[in-house]
Amino acid sequence: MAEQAGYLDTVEQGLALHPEQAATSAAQVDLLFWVLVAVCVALVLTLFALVIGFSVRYRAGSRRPRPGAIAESLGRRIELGGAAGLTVAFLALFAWAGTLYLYLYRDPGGDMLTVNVVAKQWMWKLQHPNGAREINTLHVPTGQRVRLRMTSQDVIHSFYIPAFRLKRDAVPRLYTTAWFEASKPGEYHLFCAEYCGTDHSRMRGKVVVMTPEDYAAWAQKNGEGEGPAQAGERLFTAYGCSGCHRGRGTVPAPRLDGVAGRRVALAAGGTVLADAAYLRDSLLLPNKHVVAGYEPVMPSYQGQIPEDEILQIVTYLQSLEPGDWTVEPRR
Amino acid sequence: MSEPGTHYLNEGWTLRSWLLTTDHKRIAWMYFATITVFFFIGGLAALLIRLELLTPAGEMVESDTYNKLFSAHGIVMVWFFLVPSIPATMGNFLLPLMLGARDLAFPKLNLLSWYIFTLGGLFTMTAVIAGGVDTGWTFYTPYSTLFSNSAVVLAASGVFVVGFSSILTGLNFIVTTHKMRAPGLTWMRLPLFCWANYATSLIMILATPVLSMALLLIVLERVLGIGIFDPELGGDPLLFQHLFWFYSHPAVYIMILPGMGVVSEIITCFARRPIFGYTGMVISIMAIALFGFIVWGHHMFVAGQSLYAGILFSFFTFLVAVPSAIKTLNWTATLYGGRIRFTAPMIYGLSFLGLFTIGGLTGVILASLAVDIHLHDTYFVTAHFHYIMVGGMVTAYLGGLHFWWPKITGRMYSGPWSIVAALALFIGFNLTFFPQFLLGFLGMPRRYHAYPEEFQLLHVMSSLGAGVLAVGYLLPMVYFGWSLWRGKPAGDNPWDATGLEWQTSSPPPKHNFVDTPTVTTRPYDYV
Amino acid sequence: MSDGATIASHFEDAEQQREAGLMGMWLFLATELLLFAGLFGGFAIYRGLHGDAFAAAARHLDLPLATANTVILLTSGLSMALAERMAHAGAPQLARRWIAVTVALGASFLAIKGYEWHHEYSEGLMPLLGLAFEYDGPDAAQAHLFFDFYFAMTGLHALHMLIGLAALVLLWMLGRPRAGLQPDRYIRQVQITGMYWAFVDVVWVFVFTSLYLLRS
Amino acid sequence: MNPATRTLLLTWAALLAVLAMSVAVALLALGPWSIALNLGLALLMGGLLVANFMDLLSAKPLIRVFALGALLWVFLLFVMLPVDYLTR
Repeated sequence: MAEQAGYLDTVEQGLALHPEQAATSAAQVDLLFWVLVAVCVALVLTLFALVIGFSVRYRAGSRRPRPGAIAESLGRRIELGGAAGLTVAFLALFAWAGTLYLYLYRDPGGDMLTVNVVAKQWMWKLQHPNGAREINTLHVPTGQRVRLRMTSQDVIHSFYIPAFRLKRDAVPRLYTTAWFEASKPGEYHLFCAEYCGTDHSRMRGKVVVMTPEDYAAWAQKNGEGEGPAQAGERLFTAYGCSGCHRGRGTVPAPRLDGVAGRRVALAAGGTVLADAAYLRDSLLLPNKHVVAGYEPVMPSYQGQIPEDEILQIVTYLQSLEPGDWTVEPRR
Repeated sequence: MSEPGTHYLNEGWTLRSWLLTTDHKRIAWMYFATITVFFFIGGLAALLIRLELLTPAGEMVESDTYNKLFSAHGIVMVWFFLVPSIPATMGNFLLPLMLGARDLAFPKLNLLSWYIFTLGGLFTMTAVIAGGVDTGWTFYTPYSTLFSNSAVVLAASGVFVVGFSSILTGLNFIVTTHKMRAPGLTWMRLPLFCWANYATSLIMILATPVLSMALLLIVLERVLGIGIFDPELGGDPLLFQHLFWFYSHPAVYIMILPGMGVVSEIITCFARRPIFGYTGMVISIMAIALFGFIVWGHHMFVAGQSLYAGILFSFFTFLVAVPSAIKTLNWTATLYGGRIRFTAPMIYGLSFLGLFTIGGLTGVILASLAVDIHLHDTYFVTAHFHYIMVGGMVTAYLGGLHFWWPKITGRMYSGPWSIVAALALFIGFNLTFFPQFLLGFLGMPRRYHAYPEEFQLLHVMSSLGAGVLAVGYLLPMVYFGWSLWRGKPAGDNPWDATGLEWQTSSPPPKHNFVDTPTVTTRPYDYV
Repeated sequence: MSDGATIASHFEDAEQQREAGLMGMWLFLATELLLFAGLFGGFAIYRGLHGDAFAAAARHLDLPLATANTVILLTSGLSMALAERMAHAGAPQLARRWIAVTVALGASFLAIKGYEWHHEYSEGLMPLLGLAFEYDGPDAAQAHLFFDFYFAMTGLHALHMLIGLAALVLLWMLGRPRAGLQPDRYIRQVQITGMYWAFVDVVWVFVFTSLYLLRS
Repeated sequence: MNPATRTLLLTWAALLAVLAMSVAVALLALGPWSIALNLGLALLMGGLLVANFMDLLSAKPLIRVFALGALLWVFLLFVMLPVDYLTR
């Protein structure tokens, strides 16, 4: 249980009627939310007013004169008008929500603080670029975009920070990313939102938002000297990848410096974007996308490398620029 | 053929005359009995859940027990109560009567459906006794296939089996509606209850098999060791979610459409007005049934599904809200210029109208992608679907029961007490579930056995409301029981309603009608 | 209903009853179609994700044997259709003979299928019940997935064949010359069973194409 | 020969011919073309079976509507399901 030291890190917070807004995205989501609520309340109130109004006015005992049936043509116009009005309103809301969704969920690229997240029953294991490792607690600075690169080593989990209005599932075999920019120092809840077994409700922790200076001091103190990229480089050698890909091994293998983020030509024809998922697949399912000009001879590392180490190797490969490797592998 | 005074209930008193009956009305009773048992089993689980959530630390039961409780609650309520509730009971009883037919097209198949249903129920109950199942009603992989140590195989098999019961019921209803209508009963003269059950049946036969396949693959994975959802082999965990929601989203409409049918009958009858926009109602029922199939991905906005698939599914979800809104508009407009009587069925009908609208509109909030990132898998979702399933469907179920009780049993129940029960349901329901919207917006995740302290107040409110809600459920049991024993004879048409079912005696004779009726007017010919 | 009347008491006439039965069967087959669609949908997705691995694994299957089996099954479809034709033409005994042919063809299909399964079992290509999966090509894990689909699809199809065969044997027994044979009822039964049998053929065509033919 | 019986025999012959073509296409290994052709030929075989061995061609219009409807639903699944995978 020593590994679960950070277990049940909890945040003291009084009852609130509105969740804290601690990231730049929170206000954007809330604005849309409250507009939606306003639209819904208006519609519900209209409906209730009509139902109650008709119920009183046309109750069985009332002597009020009854209007004749609404003419069918007028009725149809009311229906079609209602349908058209709602469709237009809904499509406007859809457009707003969809645009914001793409903005919030699509990786904006650029220079971000990338934190690797590996979920497992029942904890969050995180690693910062400078090597600092955390369990169930995430320290982040304000004013800087933070990217979470997530996967799971067992079942599906979901990384949820209500104060950031941020949630994304961590799925085995997939890499999902999420980003945020914290705006308000403090401590906030971190929840697992996707049911994941016995201790699902205890798979929670906290996010500590700090000023950039405090974060720098914290990172300085907790950095282990070896960041994920360096660890990845070490593992790249330790698992024998460098033998073929970097040295002059017996087998021809594609060179990998600068491959990340580019399109790779495939032996089967076509190209594929070398994103994190591609790099991961190349390790575990090496014959899925064989690079043009090479034979499908690489063995699979399925089941031999833990998820956090795979993430480190991927981080290492992504840190390389073309030409970083001076030794040519055999062609 | 039949003596005066004999009807389907007193045709025979032996157990055999019930268990081997092919009379749709008796089979409906058998379903009533079975699903009522399941309703109270599911309700007991809900009660324990609400008691447990009174305190934040999760002291009453172990977390495994809690997980099994909410799984049992979901599985039992969805597949053993909500899906069969209106179709298998009132649909079974009333569809042939409303169509002017002597029985469903395949009476033996109908009986078989009940046996299959009961068999599936036995499987699932065995799963509960054999230690329970802890996957939630959604059976998400790879948790259900590789990690859960509970009775997943038994529970999934139970749901698999029960699927065939709803498929056969659906098949029976469709053929009956096509082939067994009385002379003159054209499609555009069908009561909306029949249309709703027809659309529901279509969904049952087209969606259920896909769920069956997904569950079968889970069972095969656990029993035979095939690994279709195994991420280690390159399997995709999201594939199960796609197949599951391909059924389970349309299943929401399996659960709500029959309720809409019931409410259409009730509101027209007690407002003494023809339904406003009959054609529009029919079109929207069928549109919901069709569009319901292409929105399933809105359960997966944060699940790792592609963002563009999310956008497409969100688009269709907004569109499917329009026909539902039209129906609400039409029910309201039906009240205009009526002579409204506030009987118990009408109060249930109006409660449905309010609660369903809130449930539907919060669905629109959840369909809004960016907002769903925050609200997904929180109590907001729990509250939303309980407004539809309980506020909508269970309310409509009880409303229908109160409406047709005199026809089914030939006896009346207590007027004042039934009004008290209907009001208790409306108030208790809102007390229970409205706080959950707030909980969700504040960030309280679903399926949590222990939770941060600041959420306690709202959880306590919700649990107290559940107590009032329970009164709303238990009261009808009492006065319905009383009515069976001592109720006043109801007469053939106590509500002075239109519709063929009210033209035969109460309770109806074995073959429903002494002479096959002929239809010459549109439905809801009130005033 | 056992008093010899061919129309069940809740129907108005024989035509209504016949059409109801046919429509019920079509709806049942629609359900069956969607059942298989779930499985094929999953297969299609994985074929897209792991195309090369699946194609390579497909080449481990016995194509000549499966092709022969397809011919047998299509022929049984013909014999069953002929049985229907004979029943309609008022020759129940001829229909019975064609049903017997169909049963023989269906049984030989299952026998060949069983031989194939045994072959795969002895090759170590049966990743079920904890058996060792000894696959010599690349991407053994994805080949494992392919064989998972293979056994799920062919197994489920074989189960449908068994149900169909049982129904056919029952029909054959029901149709023996005797006093109580009700011709129009027998025609209905033959027709409905024939539809089911042809549907099982249709499913096999897609099982065969997906598993055996997509090999490049 | 009775025309109905002749239709059946012709259907059977056509099925075997399409099967032969399909196997040939698979053995020729035309890459993606093989897949498309094989699926097309499978649809053709399925169509022949449904049309003539299941008597859809001579069935009542309503039955044909049902068959088309079932196909439409399969289509919904097969169109909407890959959307996620193709754009992920």
